[in-house]
Amino acid sequence: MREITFAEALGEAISEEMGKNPTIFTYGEDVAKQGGIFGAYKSFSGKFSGRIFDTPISEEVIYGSALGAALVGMRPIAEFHFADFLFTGIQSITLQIEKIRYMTGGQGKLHLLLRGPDGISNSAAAQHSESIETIFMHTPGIKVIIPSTPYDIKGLIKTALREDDPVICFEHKMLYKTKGFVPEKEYLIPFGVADIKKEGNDVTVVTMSRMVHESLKAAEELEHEGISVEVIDLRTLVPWDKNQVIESVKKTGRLVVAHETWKRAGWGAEIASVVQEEAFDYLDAPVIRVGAKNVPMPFASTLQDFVTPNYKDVINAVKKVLR
Amino acid sequence: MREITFAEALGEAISEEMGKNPTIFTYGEDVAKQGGIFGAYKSFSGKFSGRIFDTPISEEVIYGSALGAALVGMRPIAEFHFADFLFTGIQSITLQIEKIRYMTGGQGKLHLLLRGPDGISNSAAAQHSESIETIFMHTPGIKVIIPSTPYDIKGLIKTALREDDPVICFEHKMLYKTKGFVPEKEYLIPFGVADIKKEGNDVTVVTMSRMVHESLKAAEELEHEGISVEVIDLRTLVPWDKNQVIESVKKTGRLVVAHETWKRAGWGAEIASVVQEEAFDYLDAPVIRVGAKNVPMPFASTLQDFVTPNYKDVINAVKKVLR
Amino acid sequence: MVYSKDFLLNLYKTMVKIRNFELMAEKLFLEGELLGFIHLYIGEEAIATGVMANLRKDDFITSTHRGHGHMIAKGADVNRMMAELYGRTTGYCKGKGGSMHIADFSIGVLGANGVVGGGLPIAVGAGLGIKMKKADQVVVAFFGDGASNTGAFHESLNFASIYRLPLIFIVENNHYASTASTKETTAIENISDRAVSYGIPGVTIDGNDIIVVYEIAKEMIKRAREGGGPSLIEAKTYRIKGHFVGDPELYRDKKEVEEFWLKEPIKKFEKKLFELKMLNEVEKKKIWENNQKEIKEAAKFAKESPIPSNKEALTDLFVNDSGYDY
Amino acid sequence: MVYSKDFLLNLYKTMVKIRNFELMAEKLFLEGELLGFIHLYIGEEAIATGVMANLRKDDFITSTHRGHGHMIAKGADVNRMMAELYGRTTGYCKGKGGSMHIADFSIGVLGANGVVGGGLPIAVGAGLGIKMKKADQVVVAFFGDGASNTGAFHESLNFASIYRLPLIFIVENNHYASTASTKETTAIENISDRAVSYGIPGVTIDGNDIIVVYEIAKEMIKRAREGGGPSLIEAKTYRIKGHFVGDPELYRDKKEVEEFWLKEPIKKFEKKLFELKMLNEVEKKKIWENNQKEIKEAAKFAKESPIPSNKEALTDLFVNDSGYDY
Ligand SMILES: Cc1ncc(C[n+]2csc(CCOP(=O)(O)OP(=O)(O)O)c2C)c(N)n1
Ligand SMILES: Cc1ncc(C[n+]2csc(CCOP(=O)(O)OP(=O)(O)O)c2C)c(N)n1
Ligand SMILES: [Mg+2]
Ligand SMILES: [Mg+2]
Repeated sequence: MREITFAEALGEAISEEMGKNPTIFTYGEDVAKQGGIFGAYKSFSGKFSGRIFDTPISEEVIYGSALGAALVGMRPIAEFHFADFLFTGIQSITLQIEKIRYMTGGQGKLHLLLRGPDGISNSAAAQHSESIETIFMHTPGIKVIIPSTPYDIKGLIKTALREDDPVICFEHKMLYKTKGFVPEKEYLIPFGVADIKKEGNDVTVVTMSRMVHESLKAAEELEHEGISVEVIDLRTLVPWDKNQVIESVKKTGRLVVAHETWKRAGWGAEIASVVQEEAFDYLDAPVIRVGAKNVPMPFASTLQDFVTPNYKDVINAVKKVLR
Repeated sequence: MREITFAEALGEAISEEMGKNPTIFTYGEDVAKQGGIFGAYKSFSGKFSGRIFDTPISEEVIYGSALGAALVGMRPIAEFHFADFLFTGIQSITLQIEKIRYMTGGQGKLHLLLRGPDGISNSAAAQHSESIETIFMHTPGIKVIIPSTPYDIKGLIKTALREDDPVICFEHKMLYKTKGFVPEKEYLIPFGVADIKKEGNDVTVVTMSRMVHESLKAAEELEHEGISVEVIDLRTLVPWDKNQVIESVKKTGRLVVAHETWKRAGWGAEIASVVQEEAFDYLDAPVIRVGAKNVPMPFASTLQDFVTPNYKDVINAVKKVLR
Repeated sequence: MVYSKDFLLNLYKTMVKIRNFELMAEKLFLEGELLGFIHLYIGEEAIATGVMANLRKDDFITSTHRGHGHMIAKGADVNRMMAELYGRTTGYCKGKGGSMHIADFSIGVLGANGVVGGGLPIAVGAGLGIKMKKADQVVVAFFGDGASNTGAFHESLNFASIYRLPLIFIVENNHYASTASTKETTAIENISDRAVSYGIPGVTIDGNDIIVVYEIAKEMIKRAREGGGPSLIEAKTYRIKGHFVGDPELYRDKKEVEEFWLKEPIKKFEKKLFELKMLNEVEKKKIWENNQKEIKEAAKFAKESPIPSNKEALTDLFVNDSGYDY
Repeated sequence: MVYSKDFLLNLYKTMVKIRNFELMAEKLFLEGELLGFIHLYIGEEAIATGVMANLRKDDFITSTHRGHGHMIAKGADVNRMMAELYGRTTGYCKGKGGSMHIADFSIGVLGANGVVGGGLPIAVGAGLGIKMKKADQVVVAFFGDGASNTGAFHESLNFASIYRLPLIFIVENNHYASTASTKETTAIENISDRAVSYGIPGVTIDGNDIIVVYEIAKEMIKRAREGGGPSLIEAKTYRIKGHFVGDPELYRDKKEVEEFWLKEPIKKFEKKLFELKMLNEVEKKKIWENNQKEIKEAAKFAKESPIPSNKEALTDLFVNDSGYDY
């Protein structure tokens, strides 16, 4: 199997689907000429003439127009530049995209994809570092995918582009350049199916995105100490694979949930709450959450490092649940 | 002590503070001529000439201008009309108000208050019924108060109007006309101090806003069955009174968290997660959450009732944790 | 222009239908039959009617919280509309939407909208989709004077202009945005002047004169359909009733309202039809009576329709909801 | 107008200071000394300098992601600025903000802003506050051509107009918004034409001519200070450097950039000063060398300043953080 980057895998998924389905088109700020803000569209720049274009800085319309275009039969992919800027147009998502099908009694299919980068990078500071997927788990009406590997993003994006429901995809900035094996042959990854990135018996770690890699690193270190960690990558947050998580917890009796977004009222709280509710008798220790400290992201890299969770925090959490 | 309505108590708090502090002014859509969207400003209409005014439908500026006005030394109260419409201007809150003090290394004091109605009413449907306080608990940088009685709102709003930090206040639509005792004498209620609305020994119910009343009703019914429920009204969500909650759980060994907002990734998950983490050994049963079903709010009143939690859901949850 | 009697009477009938629908909705609400918010289109009927007379069934519109008139003029079924106000299973949204969310995608109504300005980005998207499909449909976005002060207005018009989308923006300037008078909250007299900001045609017209509305809309729709791009039409009118049914109307003088009753579009058009001898008292009476009957039957249909069952609340969010936790 | 030599040389020195600061920031970034995003103001120095020459210390400005020039012209300390780019405790934000969030409330700089258009509502609020206080300060909101297509622009100008706030909106039209050319994303040629939508004066000027900038700003600031309300000034300029340091600049022709180097504001002004005999080569050299030294020292100061300790991350969110769970 060949190795390609996360950005390339994303580009392949979109390009393959665009090749097959003429209703797909894609747009956003700095999408066409730059090939996407982190270069994901570079591989097919110039290929789908008229179907990839740059827009003004008008987020409410970028997101809202995806809804309108879907309603007239197209399948738009709108890029959100940075997850932070979802806030400048979020009513188009939370009040429109998420609600219109339900409000109209099931009229229409909202085959649209919103996608773009989130998370930290090199000191991008408070307005360019956020991960806000929890908001879309809380407000009902959109499916949320957050891939962690080239393999996963290709399969999930391809699925998203054949879904009839709205999907939002968060791509961690620090993942775009990471490499991984991706088959040449076509494959799809269904939503709601977690991937056990590493099997283990002592503790379950449920995670997504960049924190999958931190968790794997933690698991590796812990292995040296004789602690066997199972790392579950949810891959999709709405819906999320409750069954696999609970199965794993029944086996290990211990759960850590790790995400980069703020710990307080982050999605880790949902996972923890559901698991303690549904597998109470299996838990040998409280569920411990790993997340960012509850402050805006500071600029200085030492401070960014301090606020943002990494593998060490996962190690500490695992040790805590083992106490 | 006299009995006044929630709306009147709110009006009194604002009017008393405006009388004392000339830097306070208040504005928003339908604030001046109508006396606030639910009439809270009626009692002092015409009183503070020039300091209460109506604005265009421009939410990003309504919220963002509160920040600017605070930075030049004023103490604005901006009304958000319906909590749903926070989404149309939310970048001014989540990206600006919440972050600017931190990002600038502690420059400035953001004495500003955002306030307005949230929650269900008589079939206002999906875009006029939301409670989105969880978002402001998740994104750090604003204090969140959600009073449930005339007494509480008066004391909390007065505190808010003397705070040097930004505060957002959610007022449930169905509470405005409810009555309660409010002393004539001035009092303040500090943030971060929960109120035990009813003492009990068997189960702790942590709740806020309209669900406080549903929980009290549930407690009353359960009393007849010999079940003693302690109802804790957090009153402020950021900060929230972890100590009192944990103390109570240590006593009862059982916890239900009840809120009107969506159950999934709602703030109940945060409370549940913290409590199971910090009081694991005291819990005799899993923490059970009561919240809205994870759909937009439907219009028909039967459906609204079905989706929205009420005292019966609290009763069921209490019985569940007692099993 | 010379118009056929049929054509003009159809316009008249549509306006009458809207009026009677609204009067019935008002009555039912005041009787406690309906819940939620009802925003009446009374006094503004000429706009929806005049514009929609130029649209094909496969053209699209986006509407507002004050949307009943747009729906009816675009061809919606009043039974299903009324049933939606009642929150019944036979309603357009199976009772899940209510007045502010009625939609009928099959006739191009992409939804009323409870968010002021909320329909504009959707309209832009529909226009974008049409352009990508190389189809010759058009989209009409209706919105209020209040909406013209939202960010969505600005972003939408700029967006539509740069891609030359087949869009007609129609601002219904009814003098008020809820309790706020337009003068007080809108920096300029004529909202159509804002077209300058987008390099598109902008025109202010008497929105109570259905023929004027019809003609201007015709021109701009033709332009859009032929690839000429978007335009902005400001139709001046007046919201004769309260902002919503039950509005105490503390913000305006009764006199002002009375004055505008004299200029309301149906009477205005009636006068013209009488002058043209296309309508007389007998015919008029018949039209109104027939329509009142139709509306009464709609109300009856609605009231007698089934109330949705609880499980209905947990459907329609997604096409494919496997794994979703309601 | 006749200007004193002192006055003109001060303008010149400020521009030189901005230029050298930016060249140093660029160099340091490319050397890997700095992190985050750095957006250079090179080629646009005349705007900040010309406008700020009209402001009092107690007047306010809101700035953008491209904010270094605004700060320096408003009187910020280059040591503390440079320290902020380095993320050090001596920086304006104690290292918590970085380039995009530098602020100095004590000299009226209400912050750079990483959100395009994000400063506009804040500026409106400052204007509103000043009006409520009945003070005679003014607020200048700087923003880019790209920002003029955001909803925030529209809402802010309308809001400022209806309350006649003491605001001057300055759009720095530098031909690009990131990779998008202004032509492509903005429906009209002159953004100042958008003033029509708000009933306020709008003017397009050569933003590379500092005297023109100074004079127009003077007029509009006087107007605002005297209660005349807001105005919109479009200063046309060109972003000579990439959007951010490290930009591959795939979206434009090198030739275009070279052409604009010839029109850049410092050389343009220099020529004038030479003609007026207010500057000669020797003096010029001295000014540059002095400034380069100052900037070098700022870089040294920054680099030698302490890195913030971890506990610094958990302060400054609130004035009163009792009970807050970090
Ligand atoms: C974003 C948003 N803000 C506020 C409201 C509350 N609201 C509903 S209708 C309305 C006035 C709308 O005025 P206009 O656009 O002129 O339409 P009209 O009601 O006059 O038809 C307001 C403020 C809303 N629905 N959406
Ligand atoms: C709301 C928002 N959307 C997108 C971005 C990403 N972004 C940063 S700068 C920029 C271009 C800004 O262009 P302009 O306003 O003309 O300012 P200039 O960079 O030319 O000075 C973009 C798109 C952002 N920071 N904020
Ligand atoms: Mg109106
Ligand atoms: Mg620019």
